[in-house]
Amino acid sequence: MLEFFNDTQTIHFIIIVGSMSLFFIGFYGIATQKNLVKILVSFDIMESALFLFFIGLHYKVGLVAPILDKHLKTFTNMVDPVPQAMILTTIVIGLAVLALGLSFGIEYYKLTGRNDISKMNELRD
Amino acid sequence: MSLGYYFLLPVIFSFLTPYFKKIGLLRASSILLNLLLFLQTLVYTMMSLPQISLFSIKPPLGIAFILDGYSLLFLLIFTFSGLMVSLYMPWFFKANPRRDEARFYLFFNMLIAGSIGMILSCDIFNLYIFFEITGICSYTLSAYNKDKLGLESGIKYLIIGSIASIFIVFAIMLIYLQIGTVNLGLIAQRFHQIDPKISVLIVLMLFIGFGTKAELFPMNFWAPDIYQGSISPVNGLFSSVVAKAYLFVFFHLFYLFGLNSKYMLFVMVIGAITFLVSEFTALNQTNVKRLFAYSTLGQLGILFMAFSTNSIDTVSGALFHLTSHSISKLLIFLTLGILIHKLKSMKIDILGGFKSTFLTIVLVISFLSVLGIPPFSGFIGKILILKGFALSHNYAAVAFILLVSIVEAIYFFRIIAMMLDKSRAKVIVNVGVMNYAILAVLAALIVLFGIYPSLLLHYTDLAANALLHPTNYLTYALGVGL
Amino acid sequence: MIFQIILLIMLAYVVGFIYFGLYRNITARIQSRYGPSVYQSFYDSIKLFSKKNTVNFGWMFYLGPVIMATGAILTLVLIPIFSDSDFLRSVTSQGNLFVLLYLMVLGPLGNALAVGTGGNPFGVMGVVRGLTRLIGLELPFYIAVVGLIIAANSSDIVHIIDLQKTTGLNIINHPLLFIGAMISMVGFFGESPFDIPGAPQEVYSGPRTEFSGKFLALLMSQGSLFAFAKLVLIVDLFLGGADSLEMLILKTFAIFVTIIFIGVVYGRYKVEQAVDFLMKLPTLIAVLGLARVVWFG
Amino acid sequence: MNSIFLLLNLLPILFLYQFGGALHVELNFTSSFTLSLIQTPLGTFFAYLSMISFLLVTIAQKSKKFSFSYYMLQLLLSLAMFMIVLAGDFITFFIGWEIMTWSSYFIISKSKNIDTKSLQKYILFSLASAFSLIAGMVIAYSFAHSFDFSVISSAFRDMPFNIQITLIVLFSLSFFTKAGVIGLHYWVVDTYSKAPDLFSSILSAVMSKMGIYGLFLIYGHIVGYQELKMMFGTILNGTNFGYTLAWIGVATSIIATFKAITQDEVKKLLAYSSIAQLGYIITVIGFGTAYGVAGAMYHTLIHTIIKLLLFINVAAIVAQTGKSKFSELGGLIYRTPVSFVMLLIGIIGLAGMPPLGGFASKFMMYNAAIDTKFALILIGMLFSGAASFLYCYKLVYGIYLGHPTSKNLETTKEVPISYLIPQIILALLLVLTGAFPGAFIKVINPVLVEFSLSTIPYSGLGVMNSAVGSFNGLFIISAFVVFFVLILLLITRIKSKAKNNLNRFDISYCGEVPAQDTSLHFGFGFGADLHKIKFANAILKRSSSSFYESLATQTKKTSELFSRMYYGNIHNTMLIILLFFSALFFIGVN
Repeated sequence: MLEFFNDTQTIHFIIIVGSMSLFFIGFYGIATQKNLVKILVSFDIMESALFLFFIGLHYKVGLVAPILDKHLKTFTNMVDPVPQAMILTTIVIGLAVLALGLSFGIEYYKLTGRNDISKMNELRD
Repeated sequence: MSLGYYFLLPVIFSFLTPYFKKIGLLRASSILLNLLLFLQTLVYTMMSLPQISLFSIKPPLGIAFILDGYSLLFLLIFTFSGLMVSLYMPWFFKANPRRDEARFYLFFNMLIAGSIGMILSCDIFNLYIFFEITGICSYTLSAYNKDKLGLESGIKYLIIGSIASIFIVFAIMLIYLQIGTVNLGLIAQRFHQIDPKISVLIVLMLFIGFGTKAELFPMNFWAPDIYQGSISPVNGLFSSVVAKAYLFVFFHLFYLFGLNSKYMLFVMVIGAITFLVSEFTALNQTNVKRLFAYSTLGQLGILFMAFSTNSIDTVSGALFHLTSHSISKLLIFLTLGILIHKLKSMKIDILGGFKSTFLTIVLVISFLSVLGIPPFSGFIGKILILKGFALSHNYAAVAFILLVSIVEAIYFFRIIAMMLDKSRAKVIVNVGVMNYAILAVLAALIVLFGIYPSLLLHYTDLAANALLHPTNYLTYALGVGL
Repeated sequence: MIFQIILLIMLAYVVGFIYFGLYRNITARIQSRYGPSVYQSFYDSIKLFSKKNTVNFGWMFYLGPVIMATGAILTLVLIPIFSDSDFLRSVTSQGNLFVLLYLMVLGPLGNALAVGTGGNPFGVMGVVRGLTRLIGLELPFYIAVVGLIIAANSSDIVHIIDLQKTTGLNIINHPLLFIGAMISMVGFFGESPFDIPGAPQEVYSGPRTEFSGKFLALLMSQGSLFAFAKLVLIVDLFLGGADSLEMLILKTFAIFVTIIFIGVVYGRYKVEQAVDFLMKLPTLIAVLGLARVVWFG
Repeated sequence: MNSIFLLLNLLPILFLYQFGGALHVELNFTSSFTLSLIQTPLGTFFAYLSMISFLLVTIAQKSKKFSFSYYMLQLLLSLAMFMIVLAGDFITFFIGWEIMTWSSYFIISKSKNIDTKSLQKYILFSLASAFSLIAGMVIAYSFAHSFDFSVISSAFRDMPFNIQITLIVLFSLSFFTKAGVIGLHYWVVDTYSKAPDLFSSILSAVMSKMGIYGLFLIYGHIVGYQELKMMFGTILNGTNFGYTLAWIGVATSIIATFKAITQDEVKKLLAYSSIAQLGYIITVIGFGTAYGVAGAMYHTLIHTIIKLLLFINVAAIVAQTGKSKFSELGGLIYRTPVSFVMLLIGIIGLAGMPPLGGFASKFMMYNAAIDTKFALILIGMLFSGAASFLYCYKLVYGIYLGHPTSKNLETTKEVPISYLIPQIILALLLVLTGAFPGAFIKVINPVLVEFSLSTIPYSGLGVMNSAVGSFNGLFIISAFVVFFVLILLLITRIKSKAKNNLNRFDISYCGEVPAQDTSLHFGFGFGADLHKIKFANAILKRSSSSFYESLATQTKKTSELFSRMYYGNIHNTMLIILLFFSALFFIGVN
């Protein structure tokens, strides 16, 4: 029965459904939550969904990870390495932004005792 | 000499900031860096274009920086603005003593690097990385004042930036999934092969991503807040460097991907609405920074209208207008920095409450230039844009721009009248020698480009040609003949 | 030429004063009074020249009546008196109808200046009323004149007179214009219902309040000269001019009597009433006449 | 400093004289625009007119202390006008136009009386005028592919009819605003009355003429009177276009005349009078006949002379007394006799009475109307001319005649000589233009040739010829002088003892004796009757200000509406971005 899952189409389908539902969870979080930390978490969930989506769609059954070792001697039969490199970079960037956002949030909380973004409205005319 | 230095030098200088701080050369180092970048750009103006610098492998597989006419003009603007701001900062820190100057310089240097990287990189993923570098630096810089307002603006900018980056990442992934490349040249070649529905999605995501950052209506509700919360030199950078960098990318991709025929009207309408709404909103402002933020948004609106026309003359005019707007807004925000410091307020009344003939003259020059009144540089840009619209028989746009410009004139001249009003209580403002020089140079440039426009038109024509007919760029981006 | 001018001025002087005397007589008879002698005004003016002034308000007060008299004489010499003679023709050919229209206002301006110098508020009130009245008063007259000019395609009075020999008199050709002009004339002669500027009982004598002695004499003289000039102008424009002195007297007297009769019957209008009235019916009549000239002439 | 700038103001005149009618400079501004200065007869006329006006005003400025920046701006303004009238293409014209706009703005802002609202009015109308011009320019460019006047002129014939109409309307609107046609005159009165006193003379005498120059340029040069005739057809002996324009002009002059009479501020009266006089010019400018053009040009000249004279005169009086209202002035005639005579000459010219130049120009315009058989137009002009006597008299009475309204008026001294010199020059000019109206025909004829109209016959310096009659200015003025002198001699011969130098209260006053505090100056009385006259009241109670005020309110409301969107809730901003994306996506995919 598990052969069923050993099919590229099926795996892609599952990845699309999974990542998209993850994406929309994040989306839901952005749309409904007002706590800064939750918003940042939602962003991270959305980003993760994208990473999953991207990496997943580049996987085909029978391919191996693009790491040169005993399984992989030549550049054949391996997953496209570019997305992996890209995603790695993006994760780092996402992490940086998340960290920055959290540090802003903390400082802001220290100053005002608030973390509700819809109540951040001191910048106005 | 390599284009790589544009990124490498700022990074090196940024990493060396603690060391510079230790030896007390922080301010000087930043000036040196920006001077180096500016000089390098001046050298490039004398070389044949495009120029390419490879990192290990040649494109389309490898990473490269490409400098064509289009990016050269922006490079000139960015490095020049950077130089001016770095020259201005010593006064600023002397006037507002801070303990964490190093933090500013670190991110300031990186901001310049990121902006320049965005306009030089020839693959979309690197572009994204520079986009994020610019973004992170701007979040930090806008939160540089670690008070309520500063942090609030930083948080707001960060949230908006995250949304934009999600859209862009998504778009890049879709592009890679469809075409299997991130090289701009290859994407440009194969973009029409994408399934129309997916292509619409990609375009929309890129539009939202870059449009949000480039402060287009209705994605610009955050922008005035950011200007309000951050310090004046950073306002100047946002207005004349960062916003312009996003605009650069927007239209670079717009024309490279051949979207001009299909989406021209759409972008024009969005630009027009941005212009209209911003100028009307600006009328009602009492905070100087917000006021000029709205003015910036409005000018970006005109630029979007003009850039999307697909005609060399109009785009050249738009580039001229962009340059003169960058200079004017830099001047305005740097002057605001002086005034806000001296008068300890951000209300619009401070513009009527200072007494300094020099500041009055330079401000008036920049205002008139923004309004497009001869003999200042704004006029040339505006007349070229209007002429271009008229030539394409788009008289509605001509009428629209002129009508909204009157609204724009209302608040600019209200401020001028305020400055000239002798009945107001005035505080004598002494401008330091350095600021004197900076503002004088900026004002002189406005006048110079106004009475001798050929000087700048040479570059804008070059840029418009490179933007609309990117054949040379494409051959380099594809690595042909390297 | 100089001799002719002197002759003309004397003629106008005498005829003007006699007409004025007749006017006073006729008015008196209509009001069942005897009235003064026909020559009374004439004597008055001679007498006043030798009387002493009660007041003098400085040189402008002095010059005002002089300007006024100059305007009147200039008007007089620029109007062709006789149709088929060379009498002063070399002088009249130097001007035209537009010059006359404006010269006719120059005199009152001089007067107004002197009145203003005098500083009597009643006098100024009279002047202002006069000028305000002028807004309405000129209208039908202007329309009539413009109609005639367009009909003749010339603003030269001699030409207009000559043209009437071939086409017939303008009073018959353009009756509406004539009526309009006549209504204005009633006002120009200071007759009721348009006699508000100098209205006695209200503002003393209006503009003339402060004048006495030789100034008053000068004003009276120029008034009679001017009256004669206006009559001749109407005769020239509508009645084909006069080729002899008798015809001139006859025609001018006919016009004069008409004006008096109109004036005697009506009460005085207030300024605004006068202007309102003049801007309605008389203007309408004149405009109809004008329309006939422009579109069907 | 005054002398230096006097010399600097002489330079353009010498420059123009040096070239002697053959000035032609071209300068490559950008790859697509060329700046060019070309001397045409029309431009030369306007150039001399404005440059000499600046010179005269600079002479008058010696009496007061003006800052260096004031002089610099004024020099800039004069150069800008120089640029406008000699421009050979629209870019040059426009650059001059805008420099004129802002340099005059900064001069006006230096006034003591100015307030922000008036400044805003001035600049916004000026900019609206400029933007209308620029719109016309670029539309014309889109067909002619050049900003050059002659190229646009030859391309004009081939443009579609609606474009032709649009161009004419846009350019006309622009220049109407500058000239202050009724409805677009909202800025004129405030600006003229609140500007620095001497600068008002420039505004009224010279700057408004740039609007007239623009109209000449458009109708005569770019479109061409022949083309106007072909485009719009003819009515009576003129064109339909000219007829419409004439009604606009006549309405302007009538309405402004009535408004002028009721003003209490001297400079406001002059401002309205300026609008009215320019109304005359606009009336005849579109006739498309030689006499129409000649009348418009002559009146331009005369109005420039008169308004310079009057504004300088009033400026001097205001400087001398510190009062600027009729109700606060009065009785200055024997304190400032020379000023009085100058103003008297000025108003005789303004009223258009012979023998001064004012009549010659009116005569020309009236005859132009007769020539085209525009009878109602002519009557309108005559009517507003008759009404203008009232404000002319108010001007001289309110300031110089009647009674002084305050103590210090009784001790006022004659104004400084530097104010008087330009006035005397101008008064002489006015006399000369009245005596030698024929001389001007020689100036007009080259312009008529330029516009390909028939020329006006010239028969002697003193004779003004027209289609339907002529008059000899020299004769009339000499006859006037002769009669005047004779009567004066006659009356001075008659000795009569008069009590001179009476107390000014010694007047007949209904049998009473007026006291010191009795109000004898009839300052407010003027125009009071007008309100009772239905026609006049209908004009006086209406005002364009309500329209512009409501426009301003609407703009403000729109602005408030829009600024409500920017209320800084980042969460909503986020949602808007997402929603916007979704909306676009659905539209895009479908």
